[in-house]
Amino acid sequence: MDQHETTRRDFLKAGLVTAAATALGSGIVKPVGLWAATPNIKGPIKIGYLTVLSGTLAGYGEFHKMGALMGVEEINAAGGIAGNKVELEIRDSTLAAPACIQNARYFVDSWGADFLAGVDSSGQALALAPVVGELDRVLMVTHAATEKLTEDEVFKKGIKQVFRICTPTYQDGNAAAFVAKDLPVNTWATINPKYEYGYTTWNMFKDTLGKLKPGVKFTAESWAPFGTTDFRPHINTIMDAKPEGLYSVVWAGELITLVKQAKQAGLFDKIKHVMFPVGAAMDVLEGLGPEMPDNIWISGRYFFLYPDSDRNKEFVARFHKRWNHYPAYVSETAYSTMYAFKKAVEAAGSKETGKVVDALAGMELDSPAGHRVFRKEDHQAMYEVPWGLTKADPKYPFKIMGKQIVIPAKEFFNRPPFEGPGTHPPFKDSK
Amino acid sequence: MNQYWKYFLMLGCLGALVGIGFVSGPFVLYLATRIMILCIFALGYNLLLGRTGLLSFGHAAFFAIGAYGLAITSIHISAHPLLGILIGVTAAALLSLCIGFFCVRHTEIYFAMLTLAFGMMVFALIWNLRSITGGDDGLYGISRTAISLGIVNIPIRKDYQFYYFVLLFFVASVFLIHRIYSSPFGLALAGIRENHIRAEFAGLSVKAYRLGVFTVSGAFAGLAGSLSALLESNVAPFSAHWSHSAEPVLVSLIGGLQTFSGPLVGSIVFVALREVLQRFTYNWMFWFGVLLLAIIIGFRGGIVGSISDAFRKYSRP
Amino acid sequence: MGESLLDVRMLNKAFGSIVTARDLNFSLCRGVITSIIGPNGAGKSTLINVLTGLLAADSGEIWFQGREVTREPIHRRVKLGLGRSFQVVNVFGNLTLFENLAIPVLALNRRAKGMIRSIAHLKEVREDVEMVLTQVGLIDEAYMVARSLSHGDQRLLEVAIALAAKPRLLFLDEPTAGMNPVERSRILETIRELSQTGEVTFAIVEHDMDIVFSLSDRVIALHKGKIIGDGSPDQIKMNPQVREVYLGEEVA
Amino acid sequence: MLQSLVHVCLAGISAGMFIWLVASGLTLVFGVLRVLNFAHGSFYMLGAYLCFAVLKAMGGNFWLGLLLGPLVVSMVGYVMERYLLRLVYHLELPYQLLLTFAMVLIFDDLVKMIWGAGSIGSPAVPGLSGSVSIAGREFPVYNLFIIAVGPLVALGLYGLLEKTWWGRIVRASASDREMALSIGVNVPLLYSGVFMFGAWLSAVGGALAVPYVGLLTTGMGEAIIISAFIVVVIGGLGSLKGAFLGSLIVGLLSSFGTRFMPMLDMFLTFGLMAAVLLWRPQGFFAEG
Repeated sequence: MDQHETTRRDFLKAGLVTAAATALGSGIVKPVGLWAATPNIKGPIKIGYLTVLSGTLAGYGEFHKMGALMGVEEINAAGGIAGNKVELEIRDSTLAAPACIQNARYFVDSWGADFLAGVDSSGQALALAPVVGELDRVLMVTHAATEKLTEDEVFKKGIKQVFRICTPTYQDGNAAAFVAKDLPVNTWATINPKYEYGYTTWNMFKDTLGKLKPGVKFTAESWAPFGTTDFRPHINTIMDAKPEGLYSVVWAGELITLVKQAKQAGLFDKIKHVMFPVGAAMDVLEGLGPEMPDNIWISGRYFFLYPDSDRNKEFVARFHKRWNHYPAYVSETAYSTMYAFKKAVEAAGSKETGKVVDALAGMELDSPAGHRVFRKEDHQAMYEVPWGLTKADPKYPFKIMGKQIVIPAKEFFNRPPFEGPGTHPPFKDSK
Repeated sequence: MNQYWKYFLMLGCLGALVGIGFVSGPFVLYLATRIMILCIFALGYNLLLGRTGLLSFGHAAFFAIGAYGLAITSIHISAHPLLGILIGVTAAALLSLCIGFFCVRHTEIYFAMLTLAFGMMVFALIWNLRSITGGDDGLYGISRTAISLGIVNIPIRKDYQFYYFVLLFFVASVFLIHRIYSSPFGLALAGIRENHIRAEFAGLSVKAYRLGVFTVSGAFAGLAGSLSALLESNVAPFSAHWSHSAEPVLVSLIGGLQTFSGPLVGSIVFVALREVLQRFTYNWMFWFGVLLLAIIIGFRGGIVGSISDAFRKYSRP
Repeated sequence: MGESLLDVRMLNKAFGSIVTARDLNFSLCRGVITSIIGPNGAGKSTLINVLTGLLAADSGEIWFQGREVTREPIHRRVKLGLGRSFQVVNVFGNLTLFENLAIPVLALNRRAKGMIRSIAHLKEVREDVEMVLTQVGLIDEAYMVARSLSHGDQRLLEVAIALAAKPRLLFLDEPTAGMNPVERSRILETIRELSQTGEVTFAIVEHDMDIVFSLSDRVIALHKGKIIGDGSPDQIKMNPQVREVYLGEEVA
Repeated sequence: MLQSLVHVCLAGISAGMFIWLVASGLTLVFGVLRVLNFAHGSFYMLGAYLCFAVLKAMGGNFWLGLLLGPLVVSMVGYVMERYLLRLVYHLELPYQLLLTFAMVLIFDDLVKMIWGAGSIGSPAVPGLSGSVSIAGREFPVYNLFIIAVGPLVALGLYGLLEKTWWGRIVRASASDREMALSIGVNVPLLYSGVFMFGAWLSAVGGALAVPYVGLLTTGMGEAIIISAFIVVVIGGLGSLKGAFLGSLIVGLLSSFGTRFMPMLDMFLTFGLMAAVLLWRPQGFFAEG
């Protein structure tokens, strides 16, 4: 059976039920409490979601969809946002900027969206930022990680409608360096994606690690173009350089391929310390299963076993029951986005963009991934995601994080104004 | 009689286009602007494909150069949109002249493959020259500043203002390309398509004409690229990818290769179809493919070609 | 003989082991209708292809009106006045007759190169086209699509396209092939008339010996890439070598 | 340094053989049908997915999947040739390309509808999963297997085309369609046969690529088809010998390029393609 159809139909069903419930409820139950005082929120709250649903990375879109749908269903079942039903529409925005912009404009100008969320590629996020500024709608980015979005577009150019709920490249570059500084490794090499994400994270890793551990050397770089299916030539480059540590932000399906091919080449026997900043993504862990070697450093934008809180455990249990999957990081960020909108609208007492922006800036959100704070200056959510060493666990058919290291967000997130001394880690006040 | 109808139809279309700017919501305006830009791209392209019979997979490169030309001008030199467009179009024309010089030695599949190779080399360059092009992030935040003409400043920032700005270029392009079709140059191109050996023996330098039309269509691709950079406020390397070159091919074939207005109708169908399909299904690619098959097999002369054939058949007996 | 138009010196052309021109030397003179004959595979069509530029010569020189054109591209030879028609119908099938002829007329007309002015507004072009159409008797079909003409009319159009390029020397490759007697006499009449004006000189490849001997002033017989006979029709009829390899076959 | 060179070569050869498996069918189809089939990459993807589906259904036997999956794909190829391509042979090049392009869209979404959008990890092939040490570095046995399979396919094709009656017919129609018709060859049947065989080859390529790449994704066909196009062009459109050597060159070029000229990557292969088209359009290896 086609997965889209089921989810879409389920979603429609859920929508109809909640619509009926609100229609009935409004006659019988009087709005109480906070919402009674907010008559200026009218009609359904419409959220337009932009993600990739075709091509090689369409699986990410599916994970976005699961999280977002579940969030909306829960919120609607509990009475919606400020008593209003939430409507969600998801559109295939591919990985290209024009499709993303067209969909955003459709959502706002034609469908009447109050909020926008999603966005997978950094290029899309950067292209979309000025557009949402013009459209004057809040955009919550749930996947694209480029630090330029929050540092340049939000902080420097003042596009205040843009927020980001997932960790940016700081997690991949800076936090990795904090983990790497305590490893007995003096020479590092990389196989990184041949695009901005790869260049940026590797530079961040080099800068921060260079400051944390002077004398460490970076001996080889091999850049893999988007869509690489044969990493053997890159693995050769790295093995010729004989580094002690390997760092790679290759992600999604390509990481599965890289790990399998590196294993066949005996790379993990020769290089003892390997870091995959996006290795804790569910598609990678599930795709590799037992083939993921032990004792690899992995991280992500969220890992379903962290934090060990009731909120998270319940979320994971419900998600697993609903979709028969463990939540991927984009599922969590999409899910929490719905709650972030709910909290902000209810706090603002309005769904007007200006007021919601004010409510969101500086807002704290208790989410499955833990306690998030949307930093006022750059609208970046501050929260922790662990780095951990892979190990097998009989409870799961894939590797999970064994030993974990959690670095506080304020220690490795770049700080405003993002230029000059004291804006890049390590910070003096944190030791 | 026929002529009057044509003028009437043209005036009606023009009136409708002007009217859209007054009455439409912003999304329709945006789509209409996009369709007009695609029209410029496809009309120019069809000079090459439909008129001269050459299939190029490299025109995305010229589109991208036009867009990057405008973006780089606007970031580093001057945000004057007309200057950006001028530089974008000139750059695209020069590049197509250079690439065309090599490509017009061949025809058919060899020409298609050669343009594919050169186009992808441009794509690789754009992807790798990060300091100039911004790599895969592209260049973003291109602003639509007012056009200053000495004393008056014409704003194009708002959607409807920009719509009229593009409409102006659209009408000019349609007019220009229509003139090219009925000009000696245009006739020579048709002759080359029909029979290039005969054309050579009629005294035409076939290579020179092919290079000429390649450059002209490259310039129009560049114009479309510049306008699209202004519309979307960004430019990304995928605009140079070969799959983007397939867009004007699709549009021309949908509308009809051998007709002047084919690309116009094709652009509308292409953009509208995708937009409408997306409202009903996540599997829009599947249905788009099916409809394409139906058009290729059912309407061999494209939509315009088939309709006018049918009309002719109907009216004759 | 009159002034020489085309001079061929030591021309060679071969495809692998098949020689189609070996050390050919000859001249074609103004006002002299020359026929080139020879059995199938004698190299007649190849010779025209080399002389007009469709094929490159292996060695040797081609001079036209005192200019070497051996390496000139086709279109430049055409502009110098070296035209041809083809053995099979070779017209612009989907264009009207008017357009078919406008293409060569425009190619010659410097002022008619533009991209902006409509053809309909170029008066001198229309006059030239109409003149040629009248010459070949196709003026009434001017706005028909070439494909829809009868075979014979398409052959006429073929010659007309070549004429419209204002050639000084025109090669006709089997101009009467596939024509009915009426069409045939019309095209022969046209050739004679034009030849008499002295503006166009004809060189004809033809299989029909009646036509060859009635039309030509001079006949060149080719065999295996070599000239085996050259002279007036009567001389050729008497030439023993020609009789042996060519006429002999036919008689037998 | 020796170790490095040996492994760069090995990586290049194995990459080349993966491309060859796809390019061989593309070349064959182009040589006979004169149609450049964009959907050839879709057959590669379908081969991979169907092999995987059989493997799942039949208890994990890869070889059974390799046998059955591509057979199903060749049936798909038959349907496509018989009921769609045949309608456009007489049309111009753009129509043919567009038809196969539309098929790419359809196949991509069909695969997504049937198997879901996410990438699927695939298991290694039992018996070929280990590595052997060559010049002091591990090299996968599976890739050695592929390096052997490539030339075997080439030999098989050579034998088929040069030594069998069927092959002579194919070659005759490739060089002269009219002639083939006039000597009474059943051209429609021949076209269907060649197209099915090409689809089968591509599907085998897809099925064989999966254990090495390690996963299946929708859209996996698009990446390979462009490499295959490059190879077919470098080899001289329609020449199998050229395509085989072209595959080796492209594989080695990308391997050496990655190792020694990393910033050039795509530029190198497309540059080579343009150079061949400009100076030797009949292909690198054509005689004369």
